[in-house]
Amino acid sequence: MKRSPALVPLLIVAAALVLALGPFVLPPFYVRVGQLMVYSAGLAVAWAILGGFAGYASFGHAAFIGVGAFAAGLVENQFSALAPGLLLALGLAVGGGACAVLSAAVAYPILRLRGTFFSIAMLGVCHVCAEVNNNVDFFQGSMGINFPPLAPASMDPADFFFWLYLAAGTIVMLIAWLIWRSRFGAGLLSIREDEDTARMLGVPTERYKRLAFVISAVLTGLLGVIYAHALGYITTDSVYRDDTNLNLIVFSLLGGMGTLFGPVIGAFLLVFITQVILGRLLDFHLFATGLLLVLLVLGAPGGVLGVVRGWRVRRRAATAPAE
Amino acid sequence: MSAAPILQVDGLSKSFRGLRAISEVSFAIEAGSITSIIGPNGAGKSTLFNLITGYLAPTAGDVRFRDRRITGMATNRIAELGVARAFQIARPFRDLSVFENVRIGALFGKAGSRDVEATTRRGMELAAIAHLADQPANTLTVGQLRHLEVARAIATRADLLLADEPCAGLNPTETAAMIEVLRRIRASGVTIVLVEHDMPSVMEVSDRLLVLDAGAMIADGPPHEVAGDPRVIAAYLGSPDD
Amino acid sequence: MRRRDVLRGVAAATAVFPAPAVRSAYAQTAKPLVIGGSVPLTGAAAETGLNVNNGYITAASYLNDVLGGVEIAGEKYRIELKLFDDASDPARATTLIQRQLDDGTNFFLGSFGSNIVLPTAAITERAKKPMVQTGGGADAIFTRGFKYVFGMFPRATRQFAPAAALFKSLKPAPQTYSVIYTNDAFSKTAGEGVRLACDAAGLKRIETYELPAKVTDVSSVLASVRSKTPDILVCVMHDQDSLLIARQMVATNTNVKLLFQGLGPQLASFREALGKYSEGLCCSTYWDEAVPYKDKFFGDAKKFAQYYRTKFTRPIAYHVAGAAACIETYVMAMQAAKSIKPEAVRDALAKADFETMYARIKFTPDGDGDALLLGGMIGQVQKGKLETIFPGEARTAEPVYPTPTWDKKA
Amino acid sequence: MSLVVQTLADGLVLGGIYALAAVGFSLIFGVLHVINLSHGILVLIGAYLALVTSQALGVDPLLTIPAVMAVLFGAGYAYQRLLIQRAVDRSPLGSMLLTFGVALMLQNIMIWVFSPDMKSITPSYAFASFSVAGITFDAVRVSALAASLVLLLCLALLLKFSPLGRVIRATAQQTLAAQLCGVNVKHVYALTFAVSAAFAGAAGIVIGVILPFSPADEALWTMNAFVVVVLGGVGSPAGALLGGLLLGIVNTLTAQYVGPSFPNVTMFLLLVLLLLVRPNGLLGNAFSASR
Repeated sequence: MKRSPALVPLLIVAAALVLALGPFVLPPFYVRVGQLMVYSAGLAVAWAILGGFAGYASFGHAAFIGVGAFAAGLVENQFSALAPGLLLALGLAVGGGACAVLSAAVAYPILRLRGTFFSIAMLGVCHVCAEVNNNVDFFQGSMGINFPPLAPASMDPADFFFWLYLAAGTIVMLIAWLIWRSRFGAGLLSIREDEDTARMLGVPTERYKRLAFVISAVLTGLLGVIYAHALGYITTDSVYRDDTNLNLIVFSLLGGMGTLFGPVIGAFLLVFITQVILGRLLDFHLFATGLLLVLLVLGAPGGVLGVVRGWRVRRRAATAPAE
Repeated sequence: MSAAPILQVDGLSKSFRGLRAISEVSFAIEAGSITSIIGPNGAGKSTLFNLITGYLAPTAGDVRFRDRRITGMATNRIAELGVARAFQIARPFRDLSVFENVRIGALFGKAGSRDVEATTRRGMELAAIAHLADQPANTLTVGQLRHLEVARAIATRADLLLADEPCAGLNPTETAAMIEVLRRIRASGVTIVLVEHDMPSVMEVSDRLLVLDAGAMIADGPPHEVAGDPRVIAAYLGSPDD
Repeated sequence: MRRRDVLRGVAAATAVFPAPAVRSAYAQTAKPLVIGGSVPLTGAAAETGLNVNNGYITAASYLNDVLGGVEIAGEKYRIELKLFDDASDPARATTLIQRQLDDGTNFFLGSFGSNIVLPTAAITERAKKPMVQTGGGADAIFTRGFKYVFGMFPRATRQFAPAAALFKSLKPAPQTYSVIYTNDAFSKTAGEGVRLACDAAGLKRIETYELPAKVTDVSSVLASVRSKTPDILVCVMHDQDSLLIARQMVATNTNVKLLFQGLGPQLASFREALGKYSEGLCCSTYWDEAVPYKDKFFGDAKKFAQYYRTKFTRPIAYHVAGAAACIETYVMAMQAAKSIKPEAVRDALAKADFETMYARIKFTPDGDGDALLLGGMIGQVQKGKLETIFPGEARTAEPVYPTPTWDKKA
Repeated sequence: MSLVVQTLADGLVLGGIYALAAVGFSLIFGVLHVINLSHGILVLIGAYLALVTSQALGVDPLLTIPAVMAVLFGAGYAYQRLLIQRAVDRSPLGSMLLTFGVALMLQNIMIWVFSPDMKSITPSYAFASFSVAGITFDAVRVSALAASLVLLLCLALLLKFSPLGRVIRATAQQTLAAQLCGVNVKHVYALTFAVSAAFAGAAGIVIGVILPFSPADEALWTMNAFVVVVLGGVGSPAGALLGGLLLGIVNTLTAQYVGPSFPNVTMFLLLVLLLLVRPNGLLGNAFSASR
């Protein structure tokens, strides 16, 4: 896991720069698929800060997409006279802030739950948020809410949002990397492995879990704000989606749970499979997603990175049989 | 060995639903010593450790570490003060390598500045597992896991190590190696409190024995004296032909 | 997986050109005319999505296989549908639509659900390709200044005007009403529309009940209705929720003088499930196969329904006709424009005033359906049949008011 | 006053049905420690099977219960042995996701076979009702409740007195000890799953009689079961009954006094709060704790 420390962020930025060329060479469809890939990867990494690093697999992170998006939309519509750039900044601040407040409030009680109890309680949190958002007229969840257009008139919104997602995704990735190699990250890892032992070794587990939860929620919320702008109009159903809740787990599972790059690989792969390969299938993709999930759990619980690691170990064993 | 005690336990009691697991236990541990707590199964040794490390809150009594009251403090705060514990049933971070396991101890543990890499190396060397650094923890043998447990605890730069039966289930060679490790750790300035069953190793390594029976302390003194104490023989060593 | 978001509201237009269909012998040589779009075949909106999908397919295959293609500006064209499942997911729908745009598709049909229709319409609008849709009624779609997006029914807040007009005309005049709606975008907007229209018509509102989007039990609402009984009870919600309410009303003997259910009684399956108890129930009927409109392709609504049944076993619903009318509207606009250039077709759509077996098609300058022509009619179940009681010109029977109590119907 | 009583009565009727719909989920959770997210699908399979057979044979849907239970018993056994057993020893997350994958596949298959439409079963007594002391009950709901209570009682007796029940309880409490005593744990797991599936199917029939259903409803019934189990405690019919009745009453009370669109909010709030306050349910955990 330990390579030259500066290499990873350089790699991330370089990869982002290469991807940024996408809209110049790819047909618009692939730019939109790219949007979804980068957005999903960002969400997957944000999720993994809590779910992969600390082992608290949330089944309700769509709550933060929704809360971020609606908070931003409600406030932006009050200040629609602002310039688009300022409006986005305002939306991000409000959306991120709302998620920070919500997650901080929820964190203390809910992080006392472990394992699947935590997962399901988060699903409950997501549904409570969705229902409140939908049923309290003030939040306009069932009527839907408009988002002012952001893209400059000269730019195709598809390209614009691709770059916006890419910038956001890169930042999320860099934040995740910083956490991964920090003392905080090591602490989260030890929490995932054995929380009681971690605490005994002096890891401030409660504080770390809460911090990871809030960071994860805020990053998810920020991506949700951008997502809502890309759609232009959202109802509760657009953002509080149970398939998002599921996909966030599948991304990590597919790429490699608890790794830094696994969620990204998983998100890229799954979006590519569902949008490009299965996109032309009519009514088959629920089945395909389900099958993929079953095969993953039974056949490759370590995900793509797990399989790769398995190969390496076996090859090493084959080349050094004398030991 | 006349400095202020590093650990002082005063009138410590713990009841589970009215059942007394520990009653009125008091003792003090000198800095730099190796003390063993012995007693028959169910005497309350592990409960005592759990009380000291903050896993359980006592019903009554006080625990002071370096003259600071740590009773009821969160486990991680106690660890930050410099108390570490090695479990009897090793609880490694299974998916991490030996190095990464020990590094967690070095990253956290006692408050204050440190050189993480050096501390990690030192912990592994003291526990004689430096050669296993890159192995995943889930490939180690039981004996190696015990060493890892101790290395990780030492890497916290603790001043007091509470080791729960480090020699249980080990063969004579492994036991000897473990005793050597404990000696080296003590030599590096760490105070050790052991819970141990293996009498020969206890007699060999300890400066002092504390004997618990049914939650109460029944003997305290140098190994040879205690071993001859009739109450201890009755309670713990059993009948002569055992 | 979320609550079903069945939008109601499809309107249709019908033009009274009883021109007989002309079969062509040149079907093989016809050029392809690609019309794309996504439909929700799985996920929350799947149920209605399938009806929309079938409507599109029925119209296209009739025009191709029975009529041998359509003639536009002297050229023969075969309609080639490219439909994909968007799984009721707006993000997925946008990539699917983009893929079709990249592939050179010039004309689009709508998905189902405003939260999907609007993001996809924004893409086609920017590409200056028309979209004719029957699945998005939210006001937001029609207030953004889109020029290329046309809806087959009035925007949500304008849809209840005809019913209020009916209530006003009843003798003896009803004094009070209560409204129940479910909490999804369309029903809620429609509920708002009911309140606006009925209050304006001088009726006194006793109570407003909001149900969750997915209803499982209405005992408590009905208990309240029994203690504060209105003359008219208006329910705006999906078919299955209407059925649940009707069944529980019968079972608990909750009576009102008139039960108006926005959706439900227009379905044969609904009337069968309720049996004799469906007598006297009123509903909006955007379309059924008895509507008197003429159609230059199918002939009339009945013939459309007959043809539909040769292709599908699924019971016909008004969304099927609305969807089919989208394609007919396209073809007639192209014929009027004498062109298949998107801009020209858009201009012809904006000027549309065609009769189809669905309704008379006419759009407002904002692109939504004309509130009078596409606002729907009102039906009442009389002797097991659904009769049209409003507007006057389409009336097949006089309204019955007050309706008998449940125990009298048994 | 009578409104309160009527609301409570409606809640209890609804609650009995919730209890039956949740008891299988509860049993699997208690014995296998698996959160079966395909539970709702099993419920729906029961409803669809009843629809098909009652129409084909022209019998009352409630009479199809034994046949449907038998089919689902077999299917449940195979499902556990062939799929879930392979994931059960890994992380709890793994087995949960496995069942989720199966739920998605089955939901898709249901859409193919039965279309995404709402279906409803209409028995002959669908519109009858009667009043007791001014409280109106509708006959379908009451007969559904009666069927639920009878089935719950049967399951309770089965667990308490039959040899199978004893083995299941023993395995739940002390898996290792049971294994040492010669219990074939895999077989017992599969039997438990089979029993759960059978009761889920029976619940589906009862639900089908009172409510319209469609393939997309599966998530609803899984969530309902989860809330019931959290309310009442894991693994016992009594817990499921308590949880179900509580949920039913909370639902109707919220609908009446807070607003008809709020039962879902209170239901999920209740779920989260209870997980926090009493992770083992109000009755405590009938079997051993789950990590």
